[in-house]
Amino acid sequence: MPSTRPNQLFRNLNAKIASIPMILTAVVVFLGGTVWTVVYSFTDSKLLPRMRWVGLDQYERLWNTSRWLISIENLLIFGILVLIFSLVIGFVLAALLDQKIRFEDTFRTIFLYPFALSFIVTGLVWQWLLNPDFGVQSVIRSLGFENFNFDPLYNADIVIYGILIAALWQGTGLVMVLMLAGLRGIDEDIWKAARVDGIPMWKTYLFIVIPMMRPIFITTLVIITTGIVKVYDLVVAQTGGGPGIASEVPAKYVYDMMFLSQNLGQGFAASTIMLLTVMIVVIPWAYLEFGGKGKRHG
Amino acid sequence: MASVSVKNLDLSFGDIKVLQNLNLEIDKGEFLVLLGSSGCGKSTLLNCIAGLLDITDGQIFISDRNVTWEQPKDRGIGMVFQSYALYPQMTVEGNLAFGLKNARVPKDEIEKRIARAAQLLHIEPLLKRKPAQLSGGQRQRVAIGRALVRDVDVFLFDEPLSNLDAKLRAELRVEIKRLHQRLENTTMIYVTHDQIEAMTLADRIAIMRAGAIQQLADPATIYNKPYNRYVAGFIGSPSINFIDGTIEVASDPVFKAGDTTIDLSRYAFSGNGPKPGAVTFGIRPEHIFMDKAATDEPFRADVEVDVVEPMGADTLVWSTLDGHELRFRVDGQTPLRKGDRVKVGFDPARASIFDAETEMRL
Amino acid sequence: MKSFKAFLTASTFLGAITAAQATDLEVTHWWTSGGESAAVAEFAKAFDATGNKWVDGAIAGGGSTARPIMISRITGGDPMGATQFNHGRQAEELVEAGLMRDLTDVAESEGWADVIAAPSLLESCTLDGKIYCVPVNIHSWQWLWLSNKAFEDAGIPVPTNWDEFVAAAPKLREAGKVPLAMGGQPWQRSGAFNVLMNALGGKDLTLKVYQDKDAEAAAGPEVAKIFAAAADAREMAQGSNVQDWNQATNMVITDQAGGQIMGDWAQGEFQVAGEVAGEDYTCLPGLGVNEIISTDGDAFYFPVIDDEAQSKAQEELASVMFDAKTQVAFNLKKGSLPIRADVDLDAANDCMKKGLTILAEGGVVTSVNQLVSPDTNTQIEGLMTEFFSDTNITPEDAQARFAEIIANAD
Amino acid sequence: MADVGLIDHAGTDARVDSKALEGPRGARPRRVLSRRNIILYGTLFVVAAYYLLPLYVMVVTSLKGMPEIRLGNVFSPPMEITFEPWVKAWATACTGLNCDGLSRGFWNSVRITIPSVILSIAIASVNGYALSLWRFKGANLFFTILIVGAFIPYQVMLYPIVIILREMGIYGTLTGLVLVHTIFGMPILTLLFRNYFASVPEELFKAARVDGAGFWGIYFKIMLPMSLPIFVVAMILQVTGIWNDFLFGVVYTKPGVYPMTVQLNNIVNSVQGVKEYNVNMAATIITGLVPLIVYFASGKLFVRGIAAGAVKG
Repeated sequence: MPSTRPNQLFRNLNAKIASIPMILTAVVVFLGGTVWTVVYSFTDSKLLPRMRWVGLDQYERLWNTSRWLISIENLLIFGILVLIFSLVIGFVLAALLDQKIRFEDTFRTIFLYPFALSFIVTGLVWQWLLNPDFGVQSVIRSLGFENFNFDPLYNADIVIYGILIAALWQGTGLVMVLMLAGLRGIDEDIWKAARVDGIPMWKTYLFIVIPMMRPIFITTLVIITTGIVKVYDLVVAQTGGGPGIASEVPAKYVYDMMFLSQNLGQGFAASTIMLLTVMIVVIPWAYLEFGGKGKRHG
Repeated sequence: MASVSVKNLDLSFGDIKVLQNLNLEIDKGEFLVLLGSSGCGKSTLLNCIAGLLDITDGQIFISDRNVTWEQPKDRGIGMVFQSYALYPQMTVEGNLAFGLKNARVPKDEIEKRIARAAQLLHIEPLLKRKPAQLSGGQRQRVAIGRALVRDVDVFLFDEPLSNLDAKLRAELRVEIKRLHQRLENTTMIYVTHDQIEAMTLADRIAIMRAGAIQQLADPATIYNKPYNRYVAGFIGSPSINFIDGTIEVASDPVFKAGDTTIDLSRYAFSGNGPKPGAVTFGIRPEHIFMDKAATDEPFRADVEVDVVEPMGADTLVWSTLDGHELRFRVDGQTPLRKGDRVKVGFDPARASIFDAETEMRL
Repeated sequence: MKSFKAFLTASTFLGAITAAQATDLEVTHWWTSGGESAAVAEFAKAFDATGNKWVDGAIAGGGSTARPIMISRITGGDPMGATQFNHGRQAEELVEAGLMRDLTDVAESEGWADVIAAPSLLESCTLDGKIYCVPVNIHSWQWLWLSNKAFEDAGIPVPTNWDEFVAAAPKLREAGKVPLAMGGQPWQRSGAFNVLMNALGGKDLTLKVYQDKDAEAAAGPEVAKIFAAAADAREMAQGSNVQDWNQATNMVITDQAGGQIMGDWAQGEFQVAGEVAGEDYTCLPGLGVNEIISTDGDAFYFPVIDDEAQSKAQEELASVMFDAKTQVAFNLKKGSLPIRADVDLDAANDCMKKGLTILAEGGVVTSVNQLVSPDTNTQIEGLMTEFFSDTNITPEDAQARFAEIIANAD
Repeated sequence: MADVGLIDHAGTDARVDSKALEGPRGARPRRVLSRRNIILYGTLFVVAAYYLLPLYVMVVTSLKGMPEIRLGNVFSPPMEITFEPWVKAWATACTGLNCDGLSRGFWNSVRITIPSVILSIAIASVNGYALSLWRFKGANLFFTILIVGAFIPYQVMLYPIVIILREMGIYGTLTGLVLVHTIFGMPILTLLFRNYFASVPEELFKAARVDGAGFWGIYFKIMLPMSLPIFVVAMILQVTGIWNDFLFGVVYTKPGVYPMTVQLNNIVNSVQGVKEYNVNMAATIITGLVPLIVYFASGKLFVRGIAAGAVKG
């Protein structure tokens, strides 16, 4: 007969022990690393981190740098477009595959395989396909359309769309699979009810099915958004930020500041701003989603 | 000797109090049913007894042992779940053996117990199958078997029949009753929202609402002398008729609602006897008689038929008595149509009267 | 290509016989183009001959890819044996933090200071009187490389200076050539601009702008002329859709482009392609206008390693790199000038000889890399990348922004 | 209307027949070339072409000789098929002084990927399991931090991690790299596993507890055997991510342990004279082969696993 109440710390002890790697990662690496970064963003660290305070100087410079502003703008445009297009295309493809079609496996594999390739590979392939001298443009011109112009990677106004094409090629497959999985989880009876009620298919999707798929949209959103914020390799491989600085993105700014300009402080300031932006969006959501209501154990 | 006793149990999740100061004593070999609508805390209470939920305050004893902080496995219980909760990747045999292996029971003993349980539950031919290959009824037998092989003093059932269709449910209900009769010394605690299951199976029923036990008594008492208005309304199908009115005490107490006056001299008031005031008068449909049968009843009235619901063996009639809805049950063969005027009558002694404010039985 | 293959067989062979008793020393660098690897192989060969073993840690992609690796490795406490770094101010902090090995003993015993061809390069290896790196070559940016065949195809003589080159551009266009090949990477753009400044504006203007950080001069009429020339160059470079410098060089080698403004390392590419200076291509130091060259260069640093055998091997490698024989072999392949003044460069070709002459005559200007911090440098690179890729930016606008950068430079 | 007729005249066969002949009867006709099918398959084929185009170009180019590539049409099939670029990419392409192509890094990549995948999945699955079934106070806080951490660009964490690894004394070792991959794979994987285990019926977990299984007993004996799909998903994500990683592999190890992607980068980014597109493409395909094979082999399970791990929130 247990005579004393077990210590709170030892309740659920195994679960706590098992979570030590997670706790360490969260606290030491993510939280610790973030705090460290933020602290050093107030210094004038160059090649090596050093504690020489300069207050908000780094931030002042950051917002006076046209490259950073362009990076932010690019990320916004790119991010919104990727979100919209990958969700729409991914969902439409999934809906098409969900029509009990033949060769579903084949189609699904075709749409998904680019995801197995790294961004570096994706960037290279599309850099090549979009090269005006021997890619799509030259091929179409050689077919007789002499005035055909399609050189997104060499035109500052549309370069971000060139990157978008490659990003969508690489990433929509995964979105499609997620959506397909979600569609497969919808109760057949919903479809029957909609048919009996005479609701057109697109309306059923839009007003009934999609709202039911909220959880999977959330998972998808997390995966897409983390990818967008971190976009770096693709830009480096495809355009190197060019032409000019037309396709620069924040992650590249951070990296270049840290290792090319050897201005750690500036890089840290930029990454602090990135983190801050992410947190403003993510933390309230994460709290609603994962915080509160512990209806299970402990 | 109490087999299971719960003392001053509190359970809260954050600010939400789910169970409050709950006390319950269950005798050895007793079949206790926890009955209530969903969200009343009955499953929660069962989970607390099982040790699947950590309680906030209070004590739990099983077989006179304080198990408040014990792990579920150490409490000497077996449990059966609504969704069967069979381990999908193990065979039936594996499912039955899993708990025993965890408890390091010798191999031949495991085999012996499985054989006995399988025989008892008629699942011998299924032992090598996986759960996915079984029907719902078979799965639940296996789930019961899993509790059975543990050779424990207390069985906990968490709505075990709710996922089955009506016919299977009735079959398995009897089977559980038989099982209880065979295992004389085994205490069973059974959670359900189905009052038929409760009435048929229970030695005693605990009716729960909002985390508190409303009434704990044998089925007959619950049915005949409901402790409060909630219990009266919950038990019985079709449910009891309620008529709001007042008690007036002249020489004999009477119940008045509009123009209707019911003489309550035959009604057994509890405590200090009748007191004037606002009350609710409850009379069960099956205690109301019609036409000839009504003539001998102390209270009689004329009513108009509204709706007729034939159910085969008998017919439920919805009518209006002086503006109050009144349901009553008649023989299935009685020819009745909407608009018919009929004479009804009942004995107020069989009624239940509740204080309008406290809702307690008077 | 031939010489390259020959070296391959040689180095494999050498590697095989010395592997047994060698001390392995890992050397990180970003020299991976044709001429560059051939040059590195000379170092490896000479080092392996001392009984040690060169473990090659080449990382392609230039300094931006390689530098984080180097810095991480060094600060992570698991450094490589030696690492390439540009001169100048890049490694300063690593040295200050005591992470780099002091090579003063080696340098003094071998008398580096006495034979150095460009003292400024050894100076940038020196901090508080101690030497921390081995300069291995002298690079100069101020070269215009021209394809003789391209001009022949266009039916005009090979130009002898920048102005003639600009004048010849329309003819080259008519002949289907891109007049000026230029890679898309930022450093190539700002490099070309600085060359224009050196050659057309002269040494004084360069120093006024970059050394004195004179914003007024940067906004003045002399620099305006440079920006006008840069606008010409921008016009001439239309149609060269390449990123890497050696791809641009390749356009000149294959006669698709008239010329390229690029440092002397481009020569390595011509050499690997089997082209002969004077016959197949022409080089104009200082763009043929103002014959001065800057002294950029590469250097190797040796991180402090707590291991005696390794430390000894480091010293040996340092001395091998400075060795006269290795210097000749290395620089011939690399297309750069040797760091030593006392070596005999009979084998040098036309262009290198021109460079050596200018060096001997003192037509030297300090390189921009040594004058401004990497940070400022990146800002200039950013501006030039924008300017060269966007014809909407007028020379005047660009100059105004340039002046602003100079005003804030450190 | 028709129904009424049928009931009224149930006995008179002739009338039923004549009535039924007028309208649709029997199975609904199915046309292969219905408008719906044309649109459906048409769209799918067009989109499939867009997805396959780059692969086609990669394969075709890798089989051409350089002279043919200079002719310019990237889409034309090779006039003369040559496997030389493949051989070169695998065995002889140079990076710096080492001229043994991708073969040099292949086994390193295997040595990095296998332990990283196993460890990261093992830890993340236990995390997800603890988070969904054994919640303890504060667990959600850590999980939230972890999820926010998924949004941090890797580059930002390079320095702090160098310091952490240095202090642990495993900088530059394979162990260190495995740890880094485990850390960065943790957020998304934990999310997937948490969602998956949350969708496991709670009663199953309770039954196992009554049966006397503890934290690890339930994990190994009950949860693991029923979680194959989600493990496949995790494996695919991790194999892809880790195999394709360049930055961590190069920053946290030494040349002896460099993964294949370092060689790929060196082959693709370093140019010996002319850019050898055919070798680049062959190298690209060879490097992508392992994740591609994993995909093709387990595509079906992937969808099933995603369905299990992502649908329930």
